[in-house]
Amino acid sequence: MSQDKPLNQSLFEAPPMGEQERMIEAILFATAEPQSKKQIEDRLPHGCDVSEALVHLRKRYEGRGVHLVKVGDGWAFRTAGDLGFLMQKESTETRKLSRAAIETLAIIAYHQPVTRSEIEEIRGVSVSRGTIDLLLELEWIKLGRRRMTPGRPVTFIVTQEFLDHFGLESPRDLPGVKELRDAGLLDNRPPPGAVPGVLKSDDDGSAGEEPDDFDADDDDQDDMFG
Amino acid sequence: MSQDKPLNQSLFEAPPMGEQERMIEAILFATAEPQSKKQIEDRLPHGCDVSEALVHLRKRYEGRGVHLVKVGDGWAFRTAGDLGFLMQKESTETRKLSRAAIETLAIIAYHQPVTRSEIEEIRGVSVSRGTIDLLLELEWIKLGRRRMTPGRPVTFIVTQEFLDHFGLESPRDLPGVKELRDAGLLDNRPPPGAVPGVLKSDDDGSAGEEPDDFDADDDDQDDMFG
Amino acid sequence: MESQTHIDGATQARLAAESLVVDVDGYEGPLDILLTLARTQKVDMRKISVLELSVQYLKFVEEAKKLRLELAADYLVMAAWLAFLKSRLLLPPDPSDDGPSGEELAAHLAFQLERLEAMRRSAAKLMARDQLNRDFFARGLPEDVTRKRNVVYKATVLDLMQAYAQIRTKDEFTPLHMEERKSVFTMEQALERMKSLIGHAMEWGTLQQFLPDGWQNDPKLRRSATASTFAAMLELVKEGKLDLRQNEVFAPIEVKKKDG
Repeated sequence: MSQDKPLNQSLFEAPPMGEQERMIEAILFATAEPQSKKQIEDRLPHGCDVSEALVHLRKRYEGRGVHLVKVGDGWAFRTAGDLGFLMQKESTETRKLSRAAIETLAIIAYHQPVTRSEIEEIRGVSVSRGTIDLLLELEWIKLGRRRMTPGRPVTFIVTQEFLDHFGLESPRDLPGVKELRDAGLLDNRPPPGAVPGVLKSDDDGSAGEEPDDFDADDDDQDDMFG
Repeated sequence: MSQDKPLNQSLFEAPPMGEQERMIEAILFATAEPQSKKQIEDRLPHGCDVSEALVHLRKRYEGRGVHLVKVGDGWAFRTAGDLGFLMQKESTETRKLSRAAIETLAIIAYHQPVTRSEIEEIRGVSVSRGTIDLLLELEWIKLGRRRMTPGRPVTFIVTQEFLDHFGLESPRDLPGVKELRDAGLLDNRPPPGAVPGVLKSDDDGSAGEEPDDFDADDDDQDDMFG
Repeated sequence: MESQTHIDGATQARLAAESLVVDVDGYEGPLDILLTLARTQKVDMRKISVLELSVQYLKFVEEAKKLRLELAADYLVMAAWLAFLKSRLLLPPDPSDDGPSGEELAAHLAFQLERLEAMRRSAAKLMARDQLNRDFFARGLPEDVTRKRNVVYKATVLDLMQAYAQIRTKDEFTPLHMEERKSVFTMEQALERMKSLIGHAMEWGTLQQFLPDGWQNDPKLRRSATASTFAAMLELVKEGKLDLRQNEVFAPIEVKKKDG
């Protein structure tokens, strides 16, 4: 990007830390989207210590009306949660999600990366195409890697937008995630032997155990997401 | 400040000044438009002293990366003036010259001064305005003297920038056709005895050998380059 | 009011099942129903009695049948499976069967219910969090970063020379190519010529004798005429009009009109 600074740039020393902090403050104030360290670094003069400056800056805004928050690998200023009532005019009506969509989202967040048939196994019903599409459209989920099992099913993971929306630094900060893990409820536990209907095998989205129409759906998906 | 408040409001105490500051900070951060004192007041709990809070808040941001500024009768956060450069993202893209451009440039370099219609004659296709403009913009070519023939067409010659870019001391440093052939850059088929019109001697671009119809074309050109 | 107090346990269970059945559209499949039934046991999900749950579910399916409600296939599949599970749990294990035991199957069902319950709770907790643009906000007036794009064009002397060489090559050799055609005696020409000469070839004669005038001395012209004349002769041999022979390698090629 802006790497092509003149060669003599190394002749200039990095600005003092206070100045670096100011610069990052200005950059993050000016952008609504979280910015990664790399993105910030690219815009600062050579030799800046973005990590350290961010630590200082975060501290500076502690207890203020605006906070510096970490979102995935990005950083952003966000208003303090307790002051939301002041911003009624700004608040946007979020689409009311169906119970299926909310559950599917939660399952993806807690179990990611997770295949569609794993979601179905957990919910006990098939997941409609529309539900997945809606979550993709909201940019709260995206495709992860394909699972290396027969059929190579796609997996879903949550996005930075999801983390930003729910004020999470990482998926590890999901409420109760540790308890769930300790209780073994996030484990992939294959059912013993043959179990009928919705009770499918956990660890693959292989075609074998699914009704045919699921496969058709999955094929469509492949087409869509290449 | 505490004029005409409703009677019952005195029952509720205004939040402490630090809290009022936080609230205004959040409001001005999140709103898309500068907010007047009145607008701010309307959003705050009763009894807040917006003017005083703004004074504190403005002071707090003094010397920071963003400032609290008055815009008309509204208040807003803005990037500190000295950090405006951070809001520009420079990117450099290296592109290859199009074949038309490199051929045109080569002809100008080898035949200068040369008119547009001579270039077209040599290339065998017309030269687009964009190609010439690009080369002019790159400051690799410039206008030479007008040809003293009917229509007085403009000629193009290469510039000092051209020589600098290509590491040449003078246009004469460009290897001639014979050298090109010796270097294997030209097909090694035996040269024919007679060379038709357009193939002029390498080291001069004299006008003497041009057919008459160049001039007719050049009339049009003068209109274009005026 | 009063009548309600007289309702016995069995009726209560029946009513509960009935309301479930009537409301079956509100449920998301058999697992959802099972979870609802499990909650009526009012115990920790880990201590749930799968056997009792199976009985409850089968009763629910019975009620649905009585009410002549059509249940989707997966509800019936679950009923069949639970009936099977119930029998496994009640009967002593069959030593010849190496499939999973009733306890294992029951444990897995309990796990599924617990997991679904946990996910529901987690989903609720997630949605209860402060949300962007509802409880907290991003910068309302982002300052656009102006993008300045510098385009650097790259070209080297070599590019320049190659481009020029290409133009010059094109110019130089187009006319030459046309000239070269003059020193070529084409096969069409040779065939035309041979056809007119065939009548005279009653005796064996060498190929050389058939070359056109003016093509014998210049080596370049002779090569071209020899090649095309030979090709023309082969063509005529194929048509059965000529005989061709060569006594040994590199010996002269001889030709004569085909007999008869």
